[in-house]
Amino acid sequence: MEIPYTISTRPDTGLWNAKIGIWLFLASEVMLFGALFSAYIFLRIDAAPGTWPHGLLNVPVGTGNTAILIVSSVTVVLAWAALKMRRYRVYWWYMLATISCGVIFLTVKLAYEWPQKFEHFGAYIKPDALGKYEKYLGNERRAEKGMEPRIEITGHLHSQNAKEYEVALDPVNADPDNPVMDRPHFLPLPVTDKIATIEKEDVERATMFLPTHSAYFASYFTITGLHGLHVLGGVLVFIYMWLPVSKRLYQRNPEHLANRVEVSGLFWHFVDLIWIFVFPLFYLL
Amino acid sequence: MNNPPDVTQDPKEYEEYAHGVQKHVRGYLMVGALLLTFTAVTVALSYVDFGTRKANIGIAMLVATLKAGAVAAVFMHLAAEKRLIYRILIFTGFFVLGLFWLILLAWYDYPIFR
Amino acid sequence: MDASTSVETHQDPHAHAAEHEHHELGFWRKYIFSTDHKVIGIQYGITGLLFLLLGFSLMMLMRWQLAYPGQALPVIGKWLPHIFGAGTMPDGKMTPDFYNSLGAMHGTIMIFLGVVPLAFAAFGNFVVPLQIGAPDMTFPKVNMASYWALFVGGSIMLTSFFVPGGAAKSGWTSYVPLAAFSDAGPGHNPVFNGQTLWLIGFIFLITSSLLGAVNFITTIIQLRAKGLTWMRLPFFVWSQFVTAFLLLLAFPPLEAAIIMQLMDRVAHTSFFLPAGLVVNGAPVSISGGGSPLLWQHLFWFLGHPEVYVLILPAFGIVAEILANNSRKPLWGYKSLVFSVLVIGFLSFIVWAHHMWMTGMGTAVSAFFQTTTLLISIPSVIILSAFFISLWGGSIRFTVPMLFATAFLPMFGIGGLTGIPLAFNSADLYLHDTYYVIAHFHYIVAPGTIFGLFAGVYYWFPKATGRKMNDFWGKVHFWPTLICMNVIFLPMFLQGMAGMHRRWYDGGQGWNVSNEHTIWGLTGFQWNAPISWAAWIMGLAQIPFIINFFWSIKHGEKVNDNPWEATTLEWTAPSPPPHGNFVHTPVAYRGPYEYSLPGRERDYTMQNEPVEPAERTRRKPPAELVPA
Amino acid sequence: MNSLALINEFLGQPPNASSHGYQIDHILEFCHWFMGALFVGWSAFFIFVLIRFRKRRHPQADHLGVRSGISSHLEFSVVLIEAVLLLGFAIPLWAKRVNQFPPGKEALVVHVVAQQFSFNYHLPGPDGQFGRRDVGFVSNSNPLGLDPNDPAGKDDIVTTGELHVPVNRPVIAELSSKDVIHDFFLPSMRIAGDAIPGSLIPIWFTPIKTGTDEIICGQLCGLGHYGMKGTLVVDTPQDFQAWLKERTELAGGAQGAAPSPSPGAPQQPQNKPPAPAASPSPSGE
Ligand code: HEA
Ligand code: HEA
Ligand code: CUA
Ligand SMILES: [Cu+2]
Repeated sequence: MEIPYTISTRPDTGLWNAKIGIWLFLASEVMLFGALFSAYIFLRIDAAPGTWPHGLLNVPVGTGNTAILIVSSVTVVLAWAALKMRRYRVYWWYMLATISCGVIFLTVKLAYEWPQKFEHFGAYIKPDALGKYEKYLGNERRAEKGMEPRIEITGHLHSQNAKEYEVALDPVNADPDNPVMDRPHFLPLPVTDKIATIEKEDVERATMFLPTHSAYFASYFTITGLHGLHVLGGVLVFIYMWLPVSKRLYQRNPEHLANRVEVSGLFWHFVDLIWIFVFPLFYLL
Repeated sequence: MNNPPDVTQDPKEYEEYAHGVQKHVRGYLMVGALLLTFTAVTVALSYVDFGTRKANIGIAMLVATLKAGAVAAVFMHLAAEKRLIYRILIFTGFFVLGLFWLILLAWYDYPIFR
Repeated sequence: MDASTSVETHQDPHAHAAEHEHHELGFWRKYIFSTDHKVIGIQYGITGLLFLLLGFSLMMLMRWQLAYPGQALPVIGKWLPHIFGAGTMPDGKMTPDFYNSLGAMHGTIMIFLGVVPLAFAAFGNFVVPLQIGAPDMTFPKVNMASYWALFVGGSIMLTSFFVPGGAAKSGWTSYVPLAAFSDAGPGHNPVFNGQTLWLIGFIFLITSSLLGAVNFITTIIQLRAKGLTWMRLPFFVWSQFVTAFLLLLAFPPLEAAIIMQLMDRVAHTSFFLPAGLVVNGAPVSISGGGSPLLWQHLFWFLGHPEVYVLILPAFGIVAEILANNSRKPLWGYKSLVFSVLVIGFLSFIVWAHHMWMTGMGTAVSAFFQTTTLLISIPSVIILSAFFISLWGGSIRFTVPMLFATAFLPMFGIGGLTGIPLAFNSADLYLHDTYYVIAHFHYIVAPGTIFGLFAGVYYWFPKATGRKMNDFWGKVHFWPTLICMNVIFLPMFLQGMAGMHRRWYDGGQGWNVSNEHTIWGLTGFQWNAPISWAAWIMGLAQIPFIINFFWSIKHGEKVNDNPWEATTLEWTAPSPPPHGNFVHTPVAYRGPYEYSLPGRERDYTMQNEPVEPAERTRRKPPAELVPA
Repeated sequence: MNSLALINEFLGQPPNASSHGYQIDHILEFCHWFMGALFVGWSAFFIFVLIRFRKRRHPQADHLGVRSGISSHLEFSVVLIEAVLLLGFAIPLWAKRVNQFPPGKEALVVHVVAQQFSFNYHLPGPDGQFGRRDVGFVSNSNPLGLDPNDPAGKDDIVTTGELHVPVNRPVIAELSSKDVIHDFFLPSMRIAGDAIPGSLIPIWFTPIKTGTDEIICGQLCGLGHYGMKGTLVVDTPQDFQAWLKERTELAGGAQGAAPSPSPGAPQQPQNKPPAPAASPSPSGE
């Protein structure tokens, strides 16, 4: 028994099965990420002043990763087009390129970006101790300009004892009154060698840049993590379609392979599309 | 062209079809380049202060939407798809927006304050 | 009719490959890891029935505590601690935590592991491809994956009973922050605790439903037999189609919420936790900034469509059986289809009627009240159409028909009592009382469950080639019907008296209800008769279970179309072979051509070609057309 | 009591004791009459059909069945009745509940702070001003975290268990919670509202009869949920003043900001459930 319309199209819908299937699946993905983004927006508009961090991510790296995903989207359509033109070798190379892009993206994310966050340290200062750390926070100037106060001091944790943290400050806290720091994209700038001593008594909560740090990092790790899982899934599927088994399918029925590539390509583009929103939302704003 | 003719094993017809595919390839490359440019634009714009953070967010989201639109329309062939797919997507779009918009409404429509 | 059978094969050069792929499969491939929709349907069915039984058993335990709070459970009370752990029923007396676990798991199991697998996945898998004349689902392997995802999810849920601290105990709604604090903190395993396992299990259940939904929709769109146009689909297929869409689009937001709650528990984020919480007198150290209401919105965004997932398949089953046993077409087929589509659409925008008490303003509550009332209209239309369908019929009271007819007033009571809940000012008084419990149980228990029983009795001959015993079917039906009403009617009274749900002591410690009597009993005293009815109903299921298993081997053998029905599944052999049909069917007419005037038989199957003479005769005579 | 109201009584609803409660009861009555009419009508039809058209009585079914359009009239009247109930009663009633709060001077304002498993009440005392509350100050003797340095809080009344309100005067209760979601339900006042941590939800009602009633927690809040009850005492104005005075004296006499109004430890949740062997702490931690 064979299921109809796996390869050819059904006349009244003009579509083959998997095409409908993948679009339905993507529809559910739209709902999934739609809900996550909605949650992100609600948490953000609800955030108490000073608790929503800005500019903590590494923009150049993020930009690079965005470019890599876009390139991979191009290579995957080209791979599909090559199949349509029945050029298996070309297909094979484009597929390899796509897979490599996916792997690079994941590597950058998991081996570089995330660990970099884990090493970073932030201490929220208690409201009544803010004045004491004015020289790191620059709140007087910010108040004048009508900006949200800063309530957190960040950097690398140099050392700590029972009473104090010693923090090698980030540029924002090292030079808080510098107007450039009002819209900081500072992680590419290295941590300064200026060391601040913060008394534990004055600290409301101190944490590394982990999901526990704030609603912002919670969303960041959740959404990029889930997105990363999608990338991983896509890469695995592509690897399967690139291995020698695909050659056999190609020889049996090239259109079948082309359909499979189209379907997984649609998924891949969707993953790219999600990233197109993740990138500005988390990195730039 | 996204939905190829039913596979006929007639090589001549296929040749024609492959030629059609070839023409699209340039389009894909151009869209790819466009997307890369737009990425650079988004980053650049984020350094510009448009007055309020809301304005910055709005502009960045606008660019992102354009990019997403290009991916969907060209790479995902949505520019020329069958009606059925559009229908599915329209309902989905409606429901995500409903989800977002109704929660937003409920969020702010509280007696006195929350 | 053979000439026109090859719907698609002529355009598929590889169709000839079909024959030589048809080799014998081993036991594992044939019955366990099968990709045949019928086997998968049966797997789903058995799983669903077992979980229903489990969910019911949990409830029978709870009913003891409600009727006789604090008293030791006789006989089995001594054993239960050995099964569920020492802390659950010391000396046979239920602890509040265990009561809450049972309640949460009763809700979860009944809905997500009982009714959804049975009503949607089992009947959908077994019946839909047959009814649309398809050889199988479009994606058989995905179909198998979706069953196994359910299996894993269900196993995780079951496992959670046996971890220290017991299963999830924050209600099937798992409202945060309660759910975030339960089973958490020192002394609890970060993963192997009730609530976390509930969340992880849920992710598998959602995956299962999503895969199933994609498969069903694609199958219904793509694999309809030639001639089976949308308006010739049996109503059951329509209801499954809409149900699949509900699952497809409503589940992902809950999945998002579940991922976030999982992060809250495992990675200690605070998506749903605001700052400044004090638990047990100690401030909680979290970043804060989250919102408990966000969870409720995302939960009910699924939660409401989900309740229609529970009822629509039952509507479909009941429709088939009503038409068949009254020997006449469904009345108002088009308006039925239209109503079910409208329900599907509206069910996405009514969810906040579960949240009236969360401090909602006028505009939003007016919106949601309006949509909630609007959605009751198509339900009224559907139910009216069912009632009217019976008029002029020749009603046979077979066992499936008994359950299907009982479904109607039972759903009616449940649906009607939804109306006061829909008005937020009335719900102000009724919210979270037993009135709500009675409202939805009337829909899901004597409603959906009856629909499911009806479906089991109705399609059993198709799956096995044998019929279930009629006499024992009736012995199952009557006590069940009576007990259901004895269980759930008094709950309306308790609810009106203000008695609340999820009360471990059944309202014993609530002074007001103990001074105020309704029909001679106080709110609390009503618990005992209710519980007795529940236990008697438990006994009444024994004939069903025995009948079910006994009939598989020993039931009366019947032909391929024992009910003399019209839809395509009855043209296939019973049980249908791999690939379903001997001849690929073609549909020439609507699904319910019963008692066509001038025909020998009182049913005309969908694959019987229209005779030329019929064409003219089909138009009703002018004097019969309504003005 | 008009005769319509009989249906609610018949169904076991206890009497109302607030000024708006009869409106809520009216909606319930209308609903129940409406439901009753539909139920009786359809049931009669249903039973008739089942008897009249059973196979023995009517062996040959009629292909067409009902041909009149009566059902559309029926459906239309259902729509109409629902519309009337909604537009005429439910929406205006709700609007009054949430938009037209009585002016603060006229009303008695009480902050209700729920916790596992009791309700705490915070009244402003003679100065009419609520003292500041902050989690930082929460301690055994200060369950609500009243700021000891805030002069407005010196005379505040913090109590639990019994809430006294005067008859015929509007009461505004602002609901919040320290830990999980609870629901403050006053059955005889026909009013309820969720107490949600992180938000403040106001409800209001005017008692019209003196007497006592039970306060119920209407939202699952843990293992002691079933025992989370309180008492509402509606006093004559004189009695209420006396109660206030007594409480204020207690507040003034007590050490620190938080008075211990009731003998014994006020932070002990009342109606504490018997702690089961398996899980020693109320929140299930
Ligand atoms: C399958 C399940 C199902 C269905 C179909 C419905 C249908 C409806 N539900 Fe129900 N509901 C639940 C399951 C369901 N519900 C559950 C599980 C909960 C509780 C969740 C929880 O908190 O745990 C709930 C809770 C719930 C609430 C929240 C109550 C609260 O928590 O305070 C509300 C409020 O608006 C509501 C309203 C409605 C309405 C208006 C309908 C309408 O769609 C009903 C329309 C139907 C009719 C109007 C019937 C028409 C019939 C006739 C006209 C014929 C009559 C004839 C005879 C009787 C012979 N429901
Ligand atoms: C589909 C959903 C569903 C179904 C069918 C039921 C069925 C029943 N429910 Fe349940 N219930 C819920 C969903 C459901 N419930 C939910 C969501 C809650 C809220 C939970 C919460 O508070 O969080 C709830 C809560 C709830 C309560 C309130 C508890 C409390 O608040 O403290 C009570 C009290 O009596 C109750 C009773 C019953 C009873 C007596 C049945 C009976 O009708 C059961 C009937 C069952 C059967 C008749 C089983 C038949 C199956 C077989 C016989 C299998 C045969 C097997 C083989 C052949 C292999 N339920
Ligand atoms: Cu507090 Cu229930
Ligand atoms: Cu609902």
